Amino acid sequence: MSSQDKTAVQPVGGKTADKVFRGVAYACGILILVVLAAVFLFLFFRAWPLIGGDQAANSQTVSSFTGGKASSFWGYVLPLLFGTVLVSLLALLIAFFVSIGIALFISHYAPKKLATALSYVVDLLAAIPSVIYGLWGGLILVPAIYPFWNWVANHLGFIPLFEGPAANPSRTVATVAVVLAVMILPIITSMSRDIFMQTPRLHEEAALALGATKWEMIRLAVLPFGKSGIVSASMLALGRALGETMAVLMILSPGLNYSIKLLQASQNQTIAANIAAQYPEANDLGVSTLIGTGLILFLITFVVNFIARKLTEKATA
Amino acid sequence: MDGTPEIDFDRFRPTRSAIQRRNIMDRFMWALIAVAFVIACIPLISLLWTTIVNGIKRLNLNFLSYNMTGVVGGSQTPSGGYGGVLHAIIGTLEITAGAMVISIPIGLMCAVYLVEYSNRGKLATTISLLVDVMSGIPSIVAGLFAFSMFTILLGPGTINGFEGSVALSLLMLPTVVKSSEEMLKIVPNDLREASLALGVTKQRTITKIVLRTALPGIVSGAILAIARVIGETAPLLMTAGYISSTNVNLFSGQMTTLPVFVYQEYSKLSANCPPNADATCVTTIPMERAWAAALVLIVIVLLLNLIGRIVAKVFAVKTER
Amino acid sequence: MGQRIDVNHENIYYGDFLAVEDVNINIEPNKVTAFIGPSGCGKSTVLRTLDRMHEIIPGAHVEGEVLLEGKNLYDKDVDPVAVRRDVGMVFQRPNPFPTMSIRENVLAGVRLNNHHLAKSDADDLVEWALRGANLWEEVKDRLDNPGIGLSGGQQQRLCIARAVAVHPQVLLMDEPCSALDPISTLAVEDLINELKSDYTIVIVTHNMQQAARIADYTAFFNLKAVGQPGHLEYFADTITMFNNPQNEEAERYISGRFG
Amino acid sequence: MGQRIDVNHENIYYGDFLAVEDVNINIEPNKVTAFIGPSGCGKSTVLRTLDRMHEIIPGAHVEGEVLLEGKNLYDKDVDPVAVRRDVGMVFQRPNPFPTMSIRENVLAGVRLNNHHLAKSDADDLVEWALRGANLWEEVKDRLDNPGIGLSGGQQQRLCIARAVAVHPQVLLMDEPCSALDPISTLAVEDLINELKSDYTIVIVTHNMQQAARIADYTAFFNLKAVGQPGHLEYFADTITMFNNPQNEEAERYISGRFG
Amino acid sequence: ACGDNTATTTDNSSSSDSTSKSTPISGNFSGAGASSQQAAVEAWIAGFQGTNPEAKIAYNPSGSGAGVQTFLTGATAWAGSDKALADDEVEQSKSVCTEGTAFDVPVYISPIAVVFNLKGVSDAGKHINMDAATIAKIFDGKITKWNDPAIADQNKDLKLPDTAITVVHRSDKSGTTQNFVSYFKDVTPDNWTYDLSENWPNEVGQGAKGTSGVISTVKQADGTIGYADFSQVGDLGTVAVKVGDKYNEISAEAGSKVIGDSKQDDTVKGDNRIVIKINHATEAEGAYPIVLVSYDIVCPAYKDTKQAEFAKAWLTYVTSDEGQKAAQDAAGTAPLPSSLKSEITKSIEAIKTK
Ligand SMILES: Nc1ncnc2c1ncn2[C@@H]1O[C@H](COP(=O)(O)OP(=O)(O)OP(=O)(O)O)[C@@H](O)[C@H]1O
Ligand SMILES: Nc1ncnc2c1ncn2[C@@H]1O[C@H](COP(=O)(O)OP(=O)(O)OP(=O)(O)O)[C@@H](O)[C@H]1O
Ligand SMILES: [Mg+2]
Ligand SMILES: [Mg+2]
Ligand SMILES: O=P([O-])([O-])[O-]
Repeated sequence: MSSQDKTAVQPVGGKTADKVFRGVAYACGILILVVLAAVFLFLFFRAWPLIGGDQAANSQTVSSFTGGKASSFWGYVLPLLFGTVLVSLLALLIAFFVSIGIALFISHYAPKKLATALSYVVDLLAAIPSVIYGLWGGLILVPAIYPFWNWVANHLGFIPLFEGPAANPSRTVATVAVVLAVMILPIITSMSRDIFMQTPRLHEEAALALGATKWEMIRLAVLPFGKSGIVSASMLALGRALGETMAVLMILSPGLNYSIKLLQASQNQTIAANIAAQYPEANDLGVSTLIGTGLILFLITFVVNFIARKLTEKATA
Repeated sequence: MDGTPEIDFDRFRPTRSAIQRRNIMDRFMWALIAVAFVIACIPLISLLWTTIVNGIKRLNLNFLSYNMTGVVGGSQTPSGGYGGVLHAIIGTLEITAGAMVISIPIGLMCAVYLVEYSNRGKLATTISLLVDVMSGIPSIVAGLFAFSMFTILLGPGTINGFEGSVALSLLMLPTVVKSSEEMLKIVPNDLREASLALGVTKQRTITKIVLRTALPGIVSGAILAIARVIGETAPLLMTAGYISSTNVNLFSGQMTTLPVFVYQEYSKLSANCPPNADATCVTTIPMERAWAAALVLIVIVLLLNLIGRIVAKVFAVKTER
Repeated sequence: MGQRIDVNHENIYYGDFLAVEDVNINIEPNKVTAFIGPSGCGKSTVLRTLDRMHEIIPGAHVEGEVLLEGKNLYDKDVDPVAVRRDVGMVFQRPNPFPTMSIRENVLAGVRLNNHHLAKSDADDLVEWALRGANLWEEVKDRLDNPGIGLSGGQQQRLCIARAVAVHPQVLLMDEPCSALDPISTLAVEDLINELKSDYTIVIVTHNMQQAARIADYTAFFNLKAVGQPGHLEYFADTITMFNNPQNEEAERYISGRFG
Repeated sequence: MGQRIDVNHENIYYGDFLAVEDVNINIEPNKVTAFIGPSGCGKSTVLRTLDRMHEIIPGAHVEGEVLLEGKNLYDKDVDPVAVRRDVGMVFQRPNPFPTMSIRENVLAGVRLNNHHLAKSDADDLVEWALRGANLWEEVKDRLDNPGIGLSGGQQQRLCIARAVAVHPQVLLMDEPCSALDPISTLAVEDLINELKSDYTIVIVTHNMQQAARIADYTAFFNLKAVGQPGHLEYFADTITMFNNPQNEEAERYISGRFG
Repeated sequence: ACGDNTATTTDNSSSSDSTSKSTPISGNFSGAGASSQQAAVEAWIAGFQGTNPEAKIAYNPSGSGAGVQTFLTGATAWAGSDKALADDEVEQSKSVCTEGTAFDVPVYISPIAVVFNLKGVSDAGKHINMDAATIAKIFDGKITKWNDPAIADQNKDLKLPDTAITVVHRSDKSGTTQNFVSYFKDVTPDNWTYDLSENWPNEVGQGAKGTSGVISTVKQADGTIGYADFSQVGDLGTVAVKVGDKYNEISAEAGSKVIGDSKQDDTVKGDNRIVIKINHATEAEGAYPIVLVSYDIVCPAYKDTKQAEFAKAWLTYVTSDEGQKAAQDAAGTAPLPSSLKSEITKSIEAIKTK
């Protein structure tokens, strides 16, 4: 085995391969930065006519989009932004408590077999395409939920949010928020479930040994432990809701107001759905305008996810 | 123990009402949680049920083996069907495969960088922060990005399947990085050291030991990432377009994917029949096709999830005894 | 004052697996009883049946009787939550609630029943419990700092203070010193010695010197083979156990010839 | 044949933290040298500088010389990868590659270095290494089963076989028996005794009986206080070390009065 | 390619003689644009491929704006559009057409129905009569009840309920919207003061995405009214619109009549363009005045003569009686009036194939 002994000292090409591999890995890491920058830059360049182009033409484009309601880019994008945030926050509000409930049910109440099955279902639901939520929401939920909204408008109408009359069919912010809530529910549920399951046994047992009931144990040990995870899951879900397109497009009757009348139609619109709605008929400048709104959406989700990440970081530190 | 306060513990003894209150609270929360669960089930069951019931009607072999060429109004095609999704299935598979080919190697190598090379320096923290942030990019923004990039680089009017792949890969990339990173992290350091101590270079240690050990996890993570993007509609409408015939060339010509197909059929809503048409002409056929395609899509997503999980479970490498 | 515990014909299961078989033991009030034995023989398992903590493990259940001052803990009408209030427990690894201050940790159990504790009552209680756990002097100036900021030994004494604050009759301790350094161990051992005037104490320990130092009675658990149920092999006062055991297995174990 | 190692004025750092200070030691060829000492004194750290495994920890670095047969391992032109091929290492917890069969595990060092081995050569090498690790008889019928399926002691011997298969001059072992049961420990100790005719062996152990049983020389490491650097307190042949140490700290340690 | 539904020969045996082209067209051709044309284009592609089996044609119903945009980049052979080219677009087309400027040819005429869903009326299969002012007021939110005197007076024989009117309009940019409101602007400008636009100008009622969205929204509640391409009406009620002093119900032929009574817009710039100025105020017997005219936009010369040959053959087929019949069967469109035929033929002849 003399040849073997010789090569054993000098493995073939090992060093170069090492360097190349390291370089490639490094490049791929850097590429992430490049890609994000590229997203920003390409959107920015394509939206450039908004800033550097003929402003008169711009304002004409915007008024053609809005039927004359707005004539400047900001006058256009701010109500959209308001609508986007309103719908997403509502969806989060609805989904939050339900998700935590389900997550606790899976992690602490359900028998093990059922819990595994449920976890699986929840993960699956996270992958259902939004166009299907759109179909379902627009065709099934809208007529089905009207009596409920009507009841709410009649009995809780004194609250500005629920001011009647409830639109029929209810292609309203309230209904869209429900659909978005259903869509983000699996995200919050599966993340908080994972965290709840990781609650140290020690802390749970510490609570129980003090004579805590199950709920008190959850309050003492599980929820404080899971707090940061719940928050970051919610932020991620919020990010998803902010960017949801098809479901909103297929359900919501849009408007361009700073309105919180959730049960009335034609009040708000979201940026993403607006892009999808206007894009097909937009001319060159129109596309620039829409990409400009997309850039705003990008920045908003960027900030939300950034905050989410910072919160998790702080909590784990 | 001087200075110890005297405590009358009977005052802190739980009173009957306090115990009762706590028990009620306990039951109440249990009920609340159960109710939350039931409430959440209603829409989800309704969604699945609607899709299955409506979708099963037109879901047959013919639907899966034809495209939409030569389909006119509600009339039957020569093969006795009403058009199908073959082209959309092919488009979906190719575009998703394209996205995979772009994002999996990059994402995996990025994860390798983060876990194996970065030493958790400033660059690495920035990268993993941005990966997290990137996972929140709205899909429509990804679509606009791919669209802008192709118009700027290749001239306006460029629409092809690959453009869709680029948009989807932007959405997949962070998921792939995150899941691969997790998988690489759980490869015990013991194994790296064992390999390095044998005088193996770092590159071979990573490719032959670390990646090999993490492979099932990486594969299942990638499959789940695919399941996430396979249902995207909005970005593909603007990047990959729509065509009724089968296009197998990813790099030229438009391509239809299943979600876009669902949306287009929904947009048609109903079809017309010639005045003296017989009963084989179905005016509601577009919606029926939409539901059937939605069902196909759900089944594909389901299968991918299942495969992902099975891969993770069956091929899992037992690193602990 | 401590209460006595009598265990009669207890079989303990994890699902279908019989982990410990036919335990009969009488635990004297206001004494320290130590459980010793090789790993896996069921010491922790038996201990956890004494405050019904065993049953929180899915599928786990118990046959037989555990009488606390004559009242069977496993009677149908007994609320396990109430049992755990009367029987405190301290764990192997210190486990203060990480989000709570030292003060809140001590009060955690009391607050469950007394939502609105007067500030002065709370202060008194905290001082009493921390003094009882020999921790008062060390932490009195930083009661509002987080409990996990303390050293391991301090954390363990904080956990004892937390258990003591609800004024239980019995204190169960599962290897309370095994995660501690020698100095902290000493502090906790001293504390146990003081506490026994007020509580009945049962302690699991791997460290025979420790058992010899602090226990009045010692129970030796054993198991025939891995996978077989554990059982109580020999129970005696500590002096007999360590100097003149009337049981061959116990003697072999104590002299260090196995385990 | 084994090679000798001479360590001169070695300071070992983790980042800015000086973990071990000024180590000077001469390790004889074809002898077993044991490192003992209290936890955290730097035994593992020193061991890992002998095959440049220390530096794979981010920020870790070494000052001073480690001479392998007179050649400084830390010279600029020395490739650490090559060093590790000459100096094999066995770890505390057995770590066979989980994706590989027993056979592939043994061959890993050769194969991963990109050598194409003829089947017959490979078979010879596997048998030779496994016989060397006293494992051949136990596994020869199931060479294609996964390595992870073996018992702990068998796994550890498999790891030794794997290390031996690349023909190193020196074998470093970091508490190779601490995760093993007594019978497996015995098997590994026997093996070490046999191996020393071919290799220079350095072994870290917590178990003084073990050091006394197998080592020719023993190095006692110590540290003044937690957070202070560790250092080599006393180095002697094993008989002196355990019967008549000329160092007070070492004597206290060996007689079990601290640590 | 695989999965194609190859047409049986029976469909086109009658048509083969009418096609003047001797050599069949082959190759890949694509168009994009108006979604309203989609159903018709599907029928046309099927029909065209009957005689030209080697031609692969794709149409992306991405929307008129996107279709024209794509056409102006040269990526498609033709665009479908719900509105004629704008002047600057004609100018821009110089860069894609190798000679001259692009021009539009009307290919698709479809009445726009005013649909409603009202218990006791629409489900009984009855129409409601309205004049332009009434419709405009409803869609502007001035009339909010179904039993408003303005409606009731025109429908003495109907018992109208006290239901609130829910207006349903398009939420996306749409040629249908523009054509619909231009009817108001022409006939009853006092009741419709908004600028002409493809976007719905007010916030009355509810918006819905696409014709499908409008129809399904109208179906979902009682008291709704909306507008949609005639082909999608289904079993919803439709409004009979007052023309002259009669109320005319919607039908393909009625829609065709208004075009027959319309003039070409001769103010448009560029050669060969046929842009119809719909005479909404028509008093023609039996005409239904709310129609959508959709155009195909092509170049007079292409870089690739194959494209030119295709464009010529395609338009010839589409505007032929046979093509129009196919569209009528598949999409319920109104046939092109014969008065336009010669003009159209002249424009098509302008496409250079050599
Ligand atoms: N959660 C559990 N599920 C199933 N079996 C368990 C569980 N916990 C313990 N066992 C089994 O019960 C038996 C007794 O375990 P136990 O932990 O009580 O032993 P121990 O004497 O406390 O050991 P140690 O000294 O290691 O703590 C063992 O066979 C163990 O495997
Ligand atoms: N990866 C590391 N990073 C920073 N410091 C480390 C690292 N590993 C060890 N140390 C420090 O170096 C010192 C020596 O540690 P080392 O592990 O060598 O001790 P040891 O004698 O092997 O202890 P043990 O007997 O517990 O294995 C300790 O103070 C330890 O905290
Ligand atoms: Mg135990
Ligand atoms: Mg060590
Ligand atoms: O064809 P539309 O422009 O009405 O969508």
